[in-house]
Amino acid sequence: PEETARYALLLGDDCLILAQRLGHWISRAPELEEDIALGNIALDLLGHARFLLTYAGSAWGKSEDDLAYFRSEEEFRSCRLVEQENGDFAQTIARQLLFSFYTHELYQRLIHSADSTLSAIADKALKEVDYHQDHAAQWLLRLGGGTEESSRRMQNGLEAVWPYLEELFADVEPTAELSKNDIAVLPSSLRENVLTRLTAIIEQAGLRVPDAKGALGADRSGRFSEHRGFILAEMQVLARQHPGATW
Amino acid sequence: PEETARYALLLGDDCLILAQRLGHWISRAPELEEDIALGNIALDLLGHARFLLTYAGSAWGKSEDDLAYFRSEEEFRSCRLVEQENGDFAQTIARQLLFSFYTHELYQRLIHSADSTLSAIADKALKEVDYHQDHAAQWLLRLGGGTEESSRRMQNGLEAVWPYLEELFADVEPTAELSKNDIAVLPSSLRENVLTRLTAIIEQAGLRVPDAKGALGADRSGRFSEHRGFILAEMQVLARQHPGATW
Amino acid sequence: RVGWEHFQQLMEEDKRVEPRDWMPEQYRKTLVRQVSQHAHSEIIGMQPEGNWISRAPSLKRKSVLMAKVQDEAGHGLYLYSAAETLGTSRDEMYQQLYTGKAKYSSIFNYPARTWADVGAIGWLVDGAAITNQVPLCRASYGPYGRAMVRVCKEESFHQRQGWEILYTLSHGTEEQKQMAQDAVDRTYGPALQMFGPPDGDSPNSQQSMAWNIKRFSNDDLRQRFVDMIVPQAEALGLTLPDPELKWNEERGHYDYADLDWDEFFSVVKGNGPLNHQRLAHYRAARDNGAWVREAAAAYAAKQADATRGSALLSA
Amino acid sequence: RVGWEHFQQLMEEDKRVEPRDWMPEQYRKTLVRQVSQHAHSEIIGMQPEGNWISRAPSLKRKSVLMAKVQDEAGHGLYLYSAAETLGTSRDEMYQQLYTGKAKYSSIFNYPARTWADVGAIGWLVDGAAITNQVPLCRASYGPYGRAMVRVCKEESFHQRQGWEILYTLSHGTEEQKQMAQDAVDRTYGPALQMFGPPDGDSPNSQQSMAWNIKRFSNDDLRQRFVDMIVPQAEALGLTLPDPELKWNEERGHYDYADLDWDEFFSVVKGNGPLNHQRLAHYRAARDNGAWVREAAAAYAAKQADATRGSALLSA
Repeated sequence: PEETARYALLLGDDCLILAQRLGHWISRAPELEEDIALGNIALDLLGHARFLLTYAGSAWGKSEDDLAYFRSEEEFRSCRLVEQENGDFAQTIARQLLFSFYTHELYQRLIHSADSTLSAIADKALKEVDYHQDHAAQWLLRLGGGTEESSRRMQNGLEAVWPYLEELFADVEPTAELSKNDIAVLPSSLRENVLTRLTAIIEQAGLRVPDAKGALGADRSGRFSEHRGFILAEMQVLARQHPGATW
Repeated sequence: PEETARYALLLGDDCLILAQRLGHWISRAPELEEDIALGNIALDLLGHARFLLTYAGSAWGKSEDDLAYFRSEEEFRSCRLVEQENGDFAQTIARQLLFSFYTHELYQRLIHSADSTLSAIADKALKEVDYHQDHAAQWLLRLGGGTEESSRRMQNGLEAVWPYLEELFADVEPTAELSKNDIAVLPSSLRENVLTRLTAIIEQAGLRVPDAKGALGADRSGRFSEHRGFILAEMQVLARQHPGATW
Repeated sequence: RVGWEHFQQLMEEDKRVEPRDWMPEQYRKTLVRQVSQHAHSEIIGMQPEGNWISRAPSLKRKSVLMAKVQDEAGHGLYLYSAAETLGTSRDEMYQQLYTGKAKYSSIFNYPARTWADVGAIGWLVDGAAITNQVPLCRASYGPYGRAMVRVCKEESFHQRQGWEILYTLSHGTEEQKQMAQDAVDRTYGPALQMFGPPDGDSPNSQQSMAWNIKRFSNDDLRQRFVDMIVPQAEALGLTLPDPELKWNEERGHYDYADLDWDEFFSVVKGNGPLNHQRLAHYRAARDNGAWVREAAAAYAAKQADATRGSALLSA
Repeated sequence: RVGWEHFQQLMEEDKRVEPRDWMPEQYRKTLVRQVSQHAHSEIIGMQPEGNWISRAPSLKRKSVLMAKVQDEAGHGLYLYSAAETLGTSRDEMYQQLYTGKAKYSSIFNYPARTWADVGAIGWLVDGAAITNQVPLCRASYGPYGRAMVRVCKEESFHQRQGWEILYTLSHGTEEQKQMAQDAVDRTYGPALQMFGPPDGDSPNSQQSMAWNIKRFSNDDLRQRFVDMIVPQAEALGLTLPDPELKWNEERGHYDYADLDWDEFFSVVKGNGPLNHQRLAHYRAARDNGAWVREAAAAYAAKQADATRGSALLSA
């Protein structure tokens, strides 16, 4: 259960950090409908994070808020993809595209987890990720096939996030070990399907699949990124000013 | 001395927050020479802040770092002008213009303070502010008289910061009281000269003096702004993670 | 003449005017102004609370806050749609807000300074909004009234959430309680001013009431609101910052002190703490999104062409 | 032929080549590439440390760090100027960096993850830079050699500051000491790789040495650096992350383990942790500043016209 908790935490951190990043778009999106759409996706992701962190915390007698607000930068296990800056709308869409295609594949498989809680969380999340995937893909097509500027920006967006795709498929622990008992999904086993589907949609949008290799440091440790500290400084500031308080 | 300390703190907070804002430009300026110039100004301001905070802290047995890193948002006394976002280069120049013209006038008068420390600090700072003033004025002229885009942006920059000019001339305490003993300079007494000089240079640049009145809330309390919390969250995060540590 | 008589009859029978009905030009103008201002207020109103999404102190609060700010975007959409039925396009209304020509509720020119302001906005600002809006559900213009029904349902939920935030704070640590009290002190006056100037200074109210758009005067609504929040404040354990506030047995209402109308008009005129910031934030979002909207339009046009093309081929 | 003989003579006598002197095209190309790469490294090198300016944990450290990053911009300026004397404009060099055509020191593709990295960069990265650069003060090309003299003076100051940061941390709390050790663990390998590939894999070194640009081989400089930092690490109370590191009495040098050259070449090729981020940061700064540079140029042109105009009038 300790291992399972660490796995749930890793999955939950991805959702939490991405929700934090996306939340910034609310009141800043290109169109009112997108304030709502990105807000919805952020809310869904925050929901997934809460399920996963709550489940993880149950192994240690900690609440979701203990884990979200009182862990240090070193203790988070988010991947670098979700930590990347929003950039322009195209870069945000590129990040969404990669993450939603990855989680869609992941949750589809995690439904069959031997751990019934993880299976239930995956089941609930999958329906929502379906929409996230569609949202990102539709915008990819629109921006890829819109104007010259939008196509250029969308390509740049893909280039910006692509180096952080491989980390999603790295067989880190405890995931690799847990996959032997069918509790977790082995990350490397997701790679082919995700890449095939990403390649297809990117080509359909008239864009190039970036040729960037995975950026060095695919271990979710935070050692290979400069963003996490800034994200947490802002997210945790109020909670940490009032340790022990109820909100 | 308690009152004098609070006055020094108020002056110091302005310099500290502006240095913090300006520091962000280093490695992001339009030209290498400007990375250096803005860095120089930020360094000067940080220097002034350190003198003033050290002097203020001496009244309470506190160090400059105690005051910079361990006061809350409510305890800072910075004006809203320096808290405004960098915006584009023009907005940063507009903010520099107002602040340097104000401090130039202020320090010129503070040299004659009955408090010998404040007088010495003002004397040292004045020489540097001379350059800050010139830097801002030169850019104002260049951007005002450069291209259509630069003139439009420079005007927008002025509009963005102008509402926060009046706060600099508000006779808040302890300043007003201390001015009676010639320790402090009465803020309202600076207004006419600063405005006259600002008007002249803005007109020389072919731009309009904004007609915005002072924004409500000229009391340096922080109650009327949303920026200070974000600034401090980032500035203080590391120091607060290690209370009592030496660096 | 037929149109005019029909309109008069609808007014007399207190029935709904629908988009297809003839209506006096001034009625149309008044409504477009009111409904679009209301929509703009929802949009600008996203900013003060949005400011706290990234720093909300618990995941539950973060989630509730995100949902709330998103609801405000939704309200904006309903209301713009209602205004569009009067013949003004959304882009035109956006443009009026962008250029600063259009107004929005002045209270959003004040900052959400601490987390407690999120509570105070929910309790007092949304509370005042509901008091104002419940009668608007019966506004004579059908699409507006119906939009208000949806809005009101969600707003009362928001008010409840705001009250809960303050309740938790006022029962928390000393610092939290102080934070809550400070926020209420800051928000109370501007919230009471949301009903608009005193009846004597509100020249358009009469006509709006004659047209069954407005149902109660500014001062009546303000009184109703004060009467509502006094017991709520007591339940919160917080003080409303008006020493003259007391029950008047004779009137059957709470008396309250005069508000600072000089400040109010000054903020309306642009001199509030954040007028410039709010508009600049909105403009930056529009400017940064322009290329996206262009791309979406270009893509839609290409798709439409392709569809037409294939329709021709298969014809 | 005269030019060639003169150049040969300068080489033989180990004297300086100056911009006005004839020089072989390949010598010029080699120097432009080396000097501009060096300049680019200063520019991109501002980013990892710049990342900590806003969060430096004391005002004194903030001040020292700001000054240091600013010095790097200054070094960039000297070096671009030196390269310009070889006939390549600054804009052209900027463009090569912008498009990703030009290289810069690969170590800046690693993040400055904690405050301790600021110390480790100062001690190890600037330390390696100095070891590399001190001999370059005698480089045969005059402007380059003179620029290096100025740079070296400041770099040794920076190295000292980095060492002090680490010393303070390693004598601070347990957490601080761990932070320092982690940073050294991360930085050691990439810092040793700053001298370039092993001599066997460095085909251009021979020619550079023949031209009196380079004075020592990569491995010689690396050895010199290792010999320097081992006692410094001991003084810091920190461990260098190489279990094979030990004094070799016979050689009179420290032995050290092979470095991970696969990683090195992979990072050079673009697959380091932050290659994309570093370039994107640089590009964003250039893009956002384009209108400013245009405005400055337009203004200068107008001023020049006005001056010419009044010169004509007074003539």
